[in-house]
Amino acid sequence: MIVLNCPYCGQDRHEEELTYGGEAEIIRPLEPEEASDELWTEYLYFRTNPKGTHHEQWCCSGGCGQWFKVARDTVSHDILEVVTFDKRLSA
Amino acid sequence: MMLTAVSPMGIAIGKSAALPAITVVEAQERSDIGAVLIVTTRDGGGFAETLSKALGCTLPLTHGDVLQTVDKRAIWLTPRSWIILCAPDDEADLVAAINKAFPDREANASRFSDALAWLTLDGEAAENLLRQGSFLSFEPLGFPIGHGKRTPLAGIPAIILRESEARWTIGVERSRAQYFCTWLAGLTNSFEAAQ
Amino acid sequence: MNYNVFNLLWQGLTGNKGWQQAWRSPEPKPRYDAVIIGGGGHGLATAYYLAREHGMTNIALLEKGWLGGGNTGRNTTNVRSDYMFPESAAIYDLALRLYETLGKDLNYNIMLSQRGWLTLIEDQHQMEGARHKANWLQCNGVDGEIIGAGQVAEMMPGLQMDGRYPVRGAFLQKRGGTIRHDAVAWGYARAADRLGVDIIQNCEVQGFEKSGGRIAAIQTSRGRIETDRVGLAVAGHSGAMAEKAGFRLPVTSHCLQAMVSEPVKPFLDHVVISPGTGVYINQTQKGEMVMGGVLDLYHSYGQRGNFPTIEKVVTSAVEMFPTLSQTRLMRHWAGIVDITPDSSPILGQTPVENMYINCGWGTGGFKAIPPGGYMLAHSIAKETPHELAAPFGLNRFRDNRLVDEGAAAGIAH
Amino acid sequence: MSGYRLKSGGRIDRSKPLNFTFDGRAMQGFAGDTLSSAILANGVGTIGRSFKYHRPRGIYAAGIEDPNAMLEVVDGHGREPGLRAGQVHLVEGLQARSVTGWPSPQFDLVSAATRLMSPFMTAGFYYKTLKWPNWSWYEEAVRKAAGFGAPDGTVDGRQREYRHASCDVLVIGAGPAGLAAVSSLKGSGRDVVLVDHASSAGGALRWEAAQIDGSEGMIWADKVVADCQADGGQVLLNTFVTGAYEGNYFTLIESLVDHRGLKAERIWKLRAREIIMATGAVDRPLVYQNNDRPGTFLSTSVRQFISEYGVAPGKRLAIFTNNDSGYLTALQAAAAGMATPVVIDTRSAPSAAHVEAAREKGIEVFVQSQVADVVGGRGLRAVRVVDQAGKIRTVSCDAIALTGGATPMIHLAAHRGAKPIYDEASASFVCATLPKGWHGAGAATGSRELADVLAQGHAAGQAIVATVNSAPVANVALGMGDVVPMWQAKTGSAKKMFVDLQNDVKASDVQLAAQENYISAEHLKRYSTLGMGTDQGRTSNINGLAIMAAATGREVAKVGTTTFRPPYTATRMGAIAHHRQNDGFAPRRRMPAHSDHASNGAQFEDFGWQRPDWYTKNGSDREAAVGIEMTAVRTGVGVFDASPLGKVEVVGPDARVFINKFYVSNLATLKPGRIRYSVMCHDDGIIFDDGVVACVDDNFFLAGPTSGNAETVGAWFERWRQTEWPDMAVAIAPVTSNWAAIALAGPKARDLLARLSPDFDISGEGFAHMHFREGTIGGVPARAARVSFTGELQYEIAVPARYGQALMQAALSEGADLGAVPVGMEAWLRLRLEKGYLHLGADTNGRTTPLDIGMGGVVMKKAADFIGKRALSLPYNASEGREELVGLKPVDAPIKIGGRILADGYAQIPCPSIGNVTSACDSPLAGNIAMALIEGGSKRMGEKVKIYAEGKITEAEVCSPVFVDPQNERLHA
Repeated sequence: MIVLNCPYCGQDRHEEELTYGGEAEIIRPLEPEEASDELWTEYLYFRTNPKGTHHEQWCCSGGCGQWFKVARDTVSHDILEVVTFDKRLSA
Repeated sequence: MMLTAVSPMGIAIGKSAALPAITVVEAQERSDIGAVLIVTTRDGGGFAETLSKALGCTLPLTHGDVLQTVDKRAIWLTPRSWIILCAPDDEADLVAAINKAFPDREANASRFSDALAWLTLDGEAAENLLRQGSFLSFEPLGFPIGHGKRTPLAGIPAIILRESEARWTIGVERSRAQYFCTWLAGLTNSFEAAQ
Repeated sequence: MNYNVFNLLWQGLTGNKGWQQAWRSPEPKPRYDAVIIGGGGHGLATAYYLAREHGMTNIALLEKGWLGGGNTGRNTTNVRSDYMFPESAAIYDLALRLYETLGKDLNYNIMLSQRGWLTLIEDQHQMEGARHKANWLQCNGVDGEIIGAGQVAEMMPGLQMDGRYPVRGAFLQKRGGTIRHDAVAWGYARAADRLGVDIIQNCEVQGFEKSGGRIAAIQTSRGRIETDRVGLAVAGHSGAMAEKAGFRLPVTSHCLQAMVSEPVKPFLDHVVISPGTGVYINQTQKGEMVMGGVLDLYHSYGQRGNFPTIEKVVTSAVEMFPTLSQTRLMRHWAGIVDITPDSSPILGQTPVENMYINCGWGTGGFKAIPPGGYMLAHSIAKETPHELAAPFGLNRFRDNRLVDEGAAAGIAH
Repeated sequence: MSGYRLKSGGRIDRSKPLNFTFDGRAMQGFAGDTLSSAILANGVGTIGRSFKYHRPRGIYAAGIEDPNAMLEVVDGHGREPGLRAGQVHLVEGLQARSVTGWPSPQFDLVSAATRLMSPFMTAGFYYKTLKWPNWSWYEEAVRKAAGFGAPDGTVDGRQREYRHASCDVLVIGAGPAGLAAVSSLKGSGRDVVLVDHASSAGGALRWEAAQIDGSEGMIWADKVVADCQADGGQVLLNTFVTGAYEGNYFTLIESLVDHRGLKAERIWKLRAREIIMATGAVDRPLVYQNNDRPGTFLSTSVRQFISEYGVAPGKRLAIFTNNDSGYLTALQAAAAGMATPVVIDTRSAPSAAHVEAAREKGIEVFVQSQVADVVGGRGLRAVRVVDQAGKIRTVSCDAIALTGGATPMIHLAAHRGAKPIYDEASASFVCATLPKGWHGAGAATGSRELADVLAQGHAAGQAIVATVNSAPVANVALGMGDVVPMWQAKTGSAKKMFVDLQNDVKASDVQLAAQENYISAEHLKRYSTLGMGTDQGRTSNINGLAIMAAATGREVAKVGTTTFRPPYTATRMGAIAHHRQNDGFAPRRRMPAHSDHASNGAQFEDFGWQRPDWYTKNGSDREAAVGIEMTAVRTGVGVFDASPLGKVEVVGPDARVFINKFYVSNLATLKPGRIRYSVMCHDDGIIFDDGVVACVDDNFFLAGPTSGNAETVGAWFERWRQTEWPDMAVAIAPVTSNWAAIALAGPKARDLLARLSPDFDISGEGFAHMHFREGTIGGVPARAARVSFTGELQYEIAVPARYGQALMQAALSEGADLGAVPVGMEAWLRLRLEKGYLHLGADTNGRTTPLDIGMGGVVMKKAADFIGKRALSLPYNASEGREELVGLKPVDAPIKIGGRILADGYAQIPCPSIGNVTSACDSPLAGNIAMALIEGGSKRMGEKVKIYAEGKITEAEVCSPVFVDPQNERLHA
């Protein structure tokens, strides 16, 4: 059971109150029309998949509705760091 | 012609009425509660002062806080939104006041009285009933009197307010209000049997 | 020694002393013509078909742990071929056809039980979808039909017909069913071993030595192995292995859970899935109810389940068969599956010239073991993908030419 | 065999006799008995037959570790098809039945046959045979043998409870280790939850002759518990911790028992900051010939039967041991007044003190000896003892107690991924490293002496918070001493030595697995079925692993263990399901006017919400009723409940720029009071929603996603705002549930609307097609949109949900003379098909782009980027021959939904196909009509295609999908 302390509402939120949003630092090319097919499909389909620390997005969907970033170990599921969306993860 | 209003559980607006199927606590539908949803275009309390002035009540800035005046309660929902509980008849005036204060709609007020159905549960058993449908800690330390929290309850979106040690007011999404009452009634049967 | 009733009797009478090793445990040689990485069903099938179909016998299969220890030994053992896109249908129906004779081919009873796969139909929209599916399958030459609610009730007396998702009928594929999962891995292993393949367990791949865009040698926990060609069949860890080889895959790893109840007397003869609840159930020969649901949604290499999913699956099972309320959940577990953007596999060539891949089967890997191995063996032997694998190349993501069966069906697959 | 009730002793209440039956025989027990102890006290030997060989089996242990005692139980609250007898509290009137053996466990017909078969039924024998002609020939027979009991078709009526909870410290196990930890936490202010599966705290203290802190063990235990409760701690008895999960989350199952039996079960989901794992250990049996006979028990269980329940498992006991605890059993048996037992000790030098104490009581002790075999079939009559020199003596006894050391219960830590390591000292697997926040104590860590156990428990508490409480002191030595492993008796046939009693796995099966190279722990388990029974190998796994180690010349540590999986003990599925059946599984959503629809004869369908599919009219069937509803819309006016339609307010200075990023159409030019229809894509260019957007004012847009996506689209907007465009000044308010909406459609819609007293101009010019108005209707606030899904003059009116019912009633009564009827979903969808309007999810699939539905021109015209735009020019999306949406007219026979369009030149299946019929119906105006997605469809106008559906091939002509009023005259009426 994933439990995250939401950095916006300060509550411990349980897996069933949360929505997972995949990898955290996805860059949508700023000029889509300029982006090559390769760059665009990279953005659409290719994600990091580390066995270990993963930077990811979660939403406090059952609570305050805010998206934030989490560093989580994909093997132990230990939560290493939680930050608001405007910050970068360091873990 | 004039259209008449009824509550989600079928009572007249402006009243509260007992829900007899829920037995181990005193349960009432509260159609005397109206609501306005306020959403701002940017984070933080930047608009709080203007909003507060327009509303005539101060807005809380952290989760759990509920600020109360004689006729209103302001509940923090997200860093950019609040629910104001008021008398059903005051809904329109509040919406108008906010939208007047923000002509460019940097903050927006929406009618919200009908989005949620409101119930009050009163009695010692209420805490145990709530614990069956939610992850929140309902001990007085985890959920102080006067606080309000948003969480799924029995699988549906809800706002829970603690009025006193054993009295809770709960707003659940309207289209599933009947289900919620049935769920509570089912639990109370079980609860009695298990004691 | 051949597995047959005469040998079984003879061995029984003579103390069972004569049974040979199902497969050897050889020391790795310094060089092989081809090396297959991954000792699950797909890897073992690859080894078998390489040796049998292509005559390559100086080959090794490397397995980090024990044979069949990944998803092969952790799934709910269902097989079916009710896929709609002709590209997918071709593969999954080949799978079923190969499975139908596999026990005899391998001389190993894989206990294929074609007890029928039913997808319940619970509303008008699903009924229309199921009609389309049945028509499409029949166009593809694959069996599948719609049956009415009455027949469903007759086939599964314990099924709740009028629950949260009232049953209006079902899509039935009679050839679908279950297989003893371990037997598939062991049967392939034994047969490949008899053809001369070196199956090397407890051998972890640590890295690749490359020269000129090709793999020259593999560094393993049991030494360095030179090879001309490499086949990759490491579901769950495909991304990590590709990274070691220097390329990226559009694959993420997720946890898929399954669970069994305590054994009860037989009361469910078929495999059944309810789209409304998302849960599938069958009853094993021992009487256990095997249940599975959807993926845990976040990335995971944990191989451990999580309770919210258990609750959902168990609740759904009771919703489908209320009598299971009395039955006890005995064990739940999880595997790691590769998920691709279109939930279809990635097959064939990789950016590394002499490395071929078989991954991304998502939740459907077990049922695709025979053709998965067959096609990877073809890629390795002929150094070009099998024609059935062509639509599933890695390059389809660059073209956006996805093969998303779920999108066509509206459900997970 | 001859278990009997001792004259005195035990923690049962002899003043409260209880009647029960076992296999129909009337028996008596006492309050405080378990079903196991009560059956044993009544002298029952055989309680069932083994799974594979149908060998007779008896009660084997006192708790859930018993692999044999699976019984069907009926108590005053219900029936359970298979329960562990040691877990069942005896109540008056309880009925227990054996679930194995035919016709009865005492007299089993199959066993004779299987005895002959057993040489052939080795590990994995199925894999080697039954392939010809194929497996299905044999399958039914194999299946018939399966299972313990049957669910009987009655829904379990027991009450179910559920709790979410959290605490500072969760102490798992109320034995001496757990209690020592609790006592050290006393006064620390920590919020403690203490859990034990038994009905009273104390663990082994309930039956061991322990003295702690100067008092009897149980007196000490009661005091610790009372102190804990006084401190505000919670003590959960009859409760198993069944699983340990991420975030230190635990699942617990608590049995609530009354005088009629198990009345309720309560599932807990408990989160703890710190965990003390004091889960204890169970005895490990010894493996020798015929070690499965009724009358064979685990040694600790014998002490438990004697001291806790006052039951002697037999008249004379033999104890087979490789450690000191066997002597404790012998001494307790002697003290209880049973015939003087014998001890058979495998060790060459057992502790002198124990041997002396035993001999003082006249107990004969065989050292360096083993059991070679037993005498007796369904009842034990004697054991054959072989000494070091090979000399065999027959010792008469009718029960034998086994201890081969202890198996620590490390399951919960292992659930979390803690690795079991072989510990030489205790000859068992323990977890050297525990998860974060966990502290191990007692036998669960391999401790074998009471003094150590208490010290460890105390230390675990101290690790959480340093207190001044002193450690409890054991006043008598109590323990196992040295465990000298004996994994398999040296004398006897491995073919009769049972390792796993439930699955009939013998030492010879393990050896055969080794011979065939199934040598990893997991292969052994799967090939031989070792440890796969309902007891999950609690008593069998380690012996099997050690025999495998010996057979392959490896150390036990090298073989390792299989993975421990939750739940710790089987949990009733009904308890997990709780109250989440039917509506509880996924609540049905009701529209404000639900009861009116019901009284109007609505046949509801679940479209995410409960919506009328059609309305019965004087017994008419669906087709006829739908036809009537369609005709009403085309000729008079239809009233359709549109309440679930999504309503998302998008407001703020950047609202226009923001919303323009989501829709394919250009919303940059949408004027206040105007509405535009469009579709929305994901960034891969695939359509995921459609609907209309109204511009209320320059800073206020109202999006109307489909009802199925109402919540999703609101969340989708919010996500992009937060994560991609955080600086945009836009606010998103999802208000779907706040509003009820009805649509009035038909040539008389305007007349009807007029009667509902709108306070704004509704004339054709004053309120034209695709316009939006705010005002009042029927005296209440209303939002009105003139849009059309039917091709008719149509208005959608939204009012606050509380007025929804009244609005529906008013529309139908005011419109009665205009021909107003309620219209259901089916008619509504057919009306739009007549106009060729898209039904998202039916006419689109997961590959459909805006280009495929004819919106290429719209895309081309829009200069600004929108989500999904870039993907439309990726090679495949921009390629020729994609499936495109077109209309179809029948040539020879009606078109059926789901029909496949055959590729050109094919007239029979199997063959390639190029598309499918996505919608089809009979239209009162246009006859049989359809829409289809067909490869290259837009270039096929006028072509004939063949359609395969349900066994038939028919022909149809590709045409424009607009079948009714192509000039849109009705729309603009």
